[in-house]
Amino acid sequence: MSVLEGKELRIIGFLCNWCSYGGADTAGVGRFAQPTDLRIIKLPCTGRINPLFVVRAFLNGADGVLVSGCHPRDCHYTEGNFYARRRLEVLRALLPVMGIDPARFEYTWVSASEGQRWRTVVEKFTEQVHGLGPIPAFNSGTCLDACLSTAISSAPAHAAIGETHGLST
Amino acid sequence: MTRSRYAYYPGCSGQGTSREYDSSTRAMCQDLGFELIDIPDWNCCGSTPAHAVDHLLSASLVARNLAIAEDMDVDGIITPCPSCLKNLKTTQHRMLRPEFHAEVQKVLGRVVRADLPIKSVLQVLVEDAGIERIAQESTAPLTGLKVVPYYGCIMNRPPDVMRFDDPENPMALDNILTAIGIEVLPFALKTDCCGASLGTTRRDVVARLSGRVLDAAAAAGADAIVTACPLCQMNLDMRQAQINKANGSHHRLPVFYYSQLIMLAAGQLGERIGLDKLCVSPFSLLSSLGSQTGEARS
Amino acid sequence: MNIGVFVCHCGSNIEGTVDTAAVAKAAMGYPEVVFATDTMYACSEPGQAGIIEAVRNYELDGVVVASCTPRMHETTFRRTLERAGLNRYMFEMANIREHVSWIGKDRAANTNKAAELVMIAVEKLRQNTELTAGEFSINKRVMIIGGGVAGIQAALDCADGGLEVVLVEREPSIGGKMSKLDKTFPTVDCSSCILGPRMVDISQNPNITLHTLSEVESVDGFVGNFNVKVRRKAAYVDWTLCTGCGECAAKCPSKKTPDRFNEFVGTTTAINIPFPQAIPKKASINPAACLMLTKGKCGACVKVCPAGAIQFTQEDEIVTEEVGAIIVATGYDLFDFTKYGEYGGGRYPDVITSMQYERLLSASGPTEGHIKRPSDGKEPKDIVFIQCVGSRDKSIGRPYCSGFCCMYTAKQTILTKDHIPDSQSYVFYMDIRSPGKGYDEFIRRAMEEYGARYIRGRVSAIQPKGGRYLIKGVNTLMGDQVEIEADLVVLAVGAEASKGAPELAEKLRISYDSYGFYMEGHPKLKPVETNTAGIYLAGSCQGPKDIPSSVAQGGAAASKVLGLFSKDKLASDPQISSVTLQRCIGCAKCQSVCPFGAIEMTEFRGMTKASVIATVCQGCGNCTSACPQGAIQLSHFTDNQILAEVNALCPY
Amino acid sequence: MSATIQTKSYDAAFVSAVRRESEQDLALCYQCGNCTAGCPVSFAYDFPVNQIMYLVQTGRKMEALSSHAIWLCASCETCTTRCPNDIDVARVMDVLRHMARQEGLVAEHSIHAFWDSFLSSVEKYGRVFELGLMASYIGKTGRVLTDADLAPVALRKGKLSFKPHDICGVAEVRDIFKRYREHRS
Repeated sequence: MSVLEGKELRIIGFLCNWCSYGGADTAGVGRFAQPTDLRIIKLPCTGRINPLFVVRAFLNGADGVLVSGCHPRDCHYTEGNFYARRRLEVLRALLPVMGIDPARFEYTWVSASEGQRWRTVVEKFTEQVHGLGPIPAFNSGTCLDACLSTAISSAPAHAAIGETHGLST
Repeated sequence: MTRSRYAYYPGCSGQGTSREYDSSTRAMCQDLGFELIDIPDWNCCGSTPAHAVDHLLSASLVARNLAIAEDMDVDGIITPCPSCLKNLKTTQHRMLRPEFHAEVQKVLGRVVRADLPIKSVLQVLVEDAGIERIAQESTAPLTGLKVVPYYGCIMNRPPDVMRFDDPENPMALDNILTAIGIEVLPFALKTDCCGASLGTTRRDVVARLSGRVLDAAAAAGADAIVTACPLCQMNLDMRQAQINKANGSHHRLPVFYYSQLIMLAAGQLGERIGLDKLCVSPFSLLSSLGSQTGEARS
Repeated sequence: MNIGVFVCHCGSNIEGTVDTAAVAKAAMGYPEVVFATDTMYACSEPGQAGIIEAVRNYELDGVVVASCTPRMHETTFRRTLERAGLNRYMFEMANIREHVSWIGKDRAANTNKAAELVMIAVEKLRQNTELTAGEFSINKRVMIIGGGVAGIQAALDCADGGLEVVLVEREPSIGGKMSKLDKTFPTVDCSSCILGPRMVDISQNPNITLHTLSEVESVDGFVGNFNVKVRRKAAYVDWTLCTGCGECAAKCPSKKTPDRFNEFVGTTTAINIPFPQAIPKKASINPAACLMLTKGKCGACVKVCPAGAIQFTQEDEIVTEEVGAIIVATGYDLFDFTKYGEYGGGRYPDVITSMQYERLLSASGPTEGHIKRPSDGKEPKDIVFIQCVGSRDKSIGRPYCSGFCCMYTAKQTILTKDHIPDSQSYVFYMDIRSPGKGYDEFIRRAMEEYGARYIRGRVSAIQPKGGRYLIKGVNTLMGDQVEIEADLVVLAVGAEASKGAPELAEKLRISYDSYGFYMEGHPKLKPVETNTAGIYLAGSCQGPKDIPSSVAQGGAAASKVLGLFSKDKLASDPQISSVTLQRCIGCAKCQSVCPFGAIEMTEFRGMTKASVIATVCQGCGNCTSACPQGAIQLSHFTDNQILAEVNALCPY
Repeated sequence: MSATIQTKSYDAAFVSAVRRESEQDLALCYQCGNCTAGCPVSFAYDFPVNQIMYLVQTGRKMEALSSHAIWLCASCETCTTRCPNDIDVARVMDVLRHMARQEGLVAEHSIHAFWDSFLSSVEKYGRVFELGLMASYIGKTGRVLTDADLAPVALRKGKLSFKPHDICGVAEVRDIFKRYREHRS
């Protein structure tokens, strides 16, 4: 199985369990129609997101990655989303170096009550990614993405995570 | 205060029925250090008829003036007339939509950015000059004069387009008039409609609506009404006789433009202030004040 | 591993726009899937039986259910697995209802998406390991935040259930909004007569500790073991000595002090007891108004206080309370109508709020229950009531219906007629919302027996007119404009979230909606729960409610706490972090990012290693993201588990 | 009053046209009547403004477009300012006038005539020429005595000039009208 050829692009969503996943549910309960591209991976907290998850998604062919958590100060774990913001800001800065258009990456805050807002976020981001089209393949790129990709493909996952030292905190 | 340059849009009535508003406004701005440069060869914004007939036509007529002003190296466009102001700002607001912007340029036949700040003279007076400044200028405060401030309906409506003062209880005029020694009475009809352009076509409507304003002003114990709108002023002043006739009332309330009173309080008199252009003569009222202005008149 | 996949129709909810059979068929192609089927209602009795049967027949060691959101049925199915003899964590859910069938019309796209979500679930499950919950003991005390009628009910029910209760109230007295009401609908019985005794019960119940004039400062810990710091604000009176005799208030010279309890109708003294039935009946000083505290001279109260209780030097004090559960009952506030310029924006003295009117009606109010105009103290004859002030109004960010205004307005017209027989009430309404027991009959009585004139339409402007007010409205049923001259205008102001509600939510780590009302666990099935274990809601803090509903929720929340405390130990969530010692380099990054201080650095064969305090870890996984070695991993959300999902979606 | 059969009276094309032209969604209107309550000209209307909105909501094109109300609206923006659902009611009234004009359903001829005279004055001179405007208006309506009482006053006060204030760029203004007509045709 893969994306519907021509119709969809590959968009991955990393959502925290308490706010944004709930917001996506609220949107569903409200029957707020959305584009079908997005595939959601549920995490306890955006603080659990290691930037390498996002990088891995891109290097493996994701056309867009959306991260969504609780509003600042509304985090179920008090401050997980602050750590996430810091890490993802660093990541955003690094994406161009890896030859990835930062517009393919978005992180936002949606609470469990904001079904409408979630719909808008999904519509906007999907449109944005479709505007950019499919991500170019990563066969020969900058030396950085070369070594990153080898690091990730060769080493077992947790070791690869080791490479993210700089991004971690 | 940094001396600001503004493109000035007088509006058609400024050349006709509200000459005194135009001239006293120019005088006032000069005194307060605004540099007004008329938008060269400006055209009528189409007023109510244009937007009542077609929004594209209305916007295109406005846009010609915007386009000319954009070549002028000014801080913004200002106009004394709320009706013109509404057309200017509404056009700018609607042109935020790219499709509409394109349509307008097509009809206008030239490029227009529609990005210059657009304000009423009243707004720049409050924001650039400031109440204190106006108070300082008033060497001959009009103490003893009791007025109601009449803003008219569209000076700050709709709020999200006009973005100035409170749409239900505006205070700009109140504050200015108080600053020049005038007693401003509380007035509930501040923003009620006078009947506007229906004056010619449906006199009955204006008689009723402007009648209410005159009645309320009299009931409040005002010696005069102060306006910031040519159309309001015309309906209340020039048509006051018509209204009295229609309603069996006997009002003789002078209807000033605020700019006239500011100049009066600044000890300025004569042609530019154009008190003699008011249909309901204010002179007996002014002389009764016994203030130096009064004596100067009598 | 043998994996079974069950794709739910949920009647037509999913099947309507997803080909569940095709999804099941696709699932058969996924690694280690030995059984896949579609099923009508996976959560139903036969549905669950089908899962158990399949587990036995196909020797499954893991199950994926593709149906609704895990927030709905994850626990249901985990129990099913346990009944089938599997570990409850050898289970994954694919949310193909809220995230697929309900948000997309295109059946082909939905089916494809659903199949992919199932694929992620399978790949995740392949990485799952059996987890077993530990146990921890709980502190069977409960804190109730908010002493309105909901909080009072919850406190009394918990105390009667044998629990130790700590009741925290922001104001000097408990009683909340209800204590300000004169009468209650639809029975028109006296508010303080029915609430008063309950308030007394609170003060007399040995199981209840009462902190009034107090606010929650901080909340630490988790279900079973919360640690709450409460700020007891200075009353400048030693309440252990104060007898509530009221001598101080009688002698206090600053008589022009704004009267909060009376909604600022009339004034009070700087030192006062807010109202006769106040609990606790203790005096407190308003520091902003007290001459001694502002100017350093006076002290009249000190001279007259027989108990010598006045203490100008008193300071705020922080009290720490250990509790196992918290009930939030912080209520609501009233909409600030000054946002409506067309209603005078607060400039007209005789345009008042419905709550101010209650105080005018109340025998214990500033006018001893005589209706008098604030401006001149005259008795009004023509009174206009305007409904939906701050309700159902998008333009000022209050699109919701406050629910109770229709009812209290009807009540107020009835009381008005009782107080002033020759008066006439007019009510401008948009719709009448009276869906309670005996409610609509009550509205009818207001019109039929008490002659209140209801006008269907909104009011556009209120303008002063010769000492009275001109109300310019519309009668939409006739399509004409209405002008009424009235002596008094009462605005039926709507409800909004209590001031500071978001800040408190952040301390409690519960979520709130865009208006500041707290989010319940599930709109239908978990009305008094929150998504934070051990924290419950009661009353209007969750959304506008009338008295009966608030009382019902108070009781409901109490029963939830009693249920929680019925066990001596709680099962701990095994989805927590653990350290692989060989990999840990003792850099303490994990410790520095842990929001809960759940990580301590320990010595292991002479080397520093991180170790997780199981009972403290809340399972956010922040440490796992921070660890440069991948040494500390959050169970059930390990790097490998998440990357398995990513790889499944992004194959090359 | 004869019964209106909703299924037949609902003109979907009209409803969507109003929505498109005004950029306002009348589904948001819950008929509180606030627009009517504050409308200064309501006393002169055949349909109060909330009923005009209702006619649009229910797709009753003919009644809406042939009403007098849409012409009498003074564009004072009170309704727009106070609508609890943030509907720009005045703009909808404008759009209805535009449509009525296109459909040749003009209920208030004098107003229609005044606007035409006004605009043709603008088209002719670039700015409004009051005397010319009045003359043309009187010509169109035959209302010989319109404001006859005002003219002398205005003249004495030097507020009416006998010669039009025409501008150099009048050709540009005429082109605007020309291109606008082409664009609309």
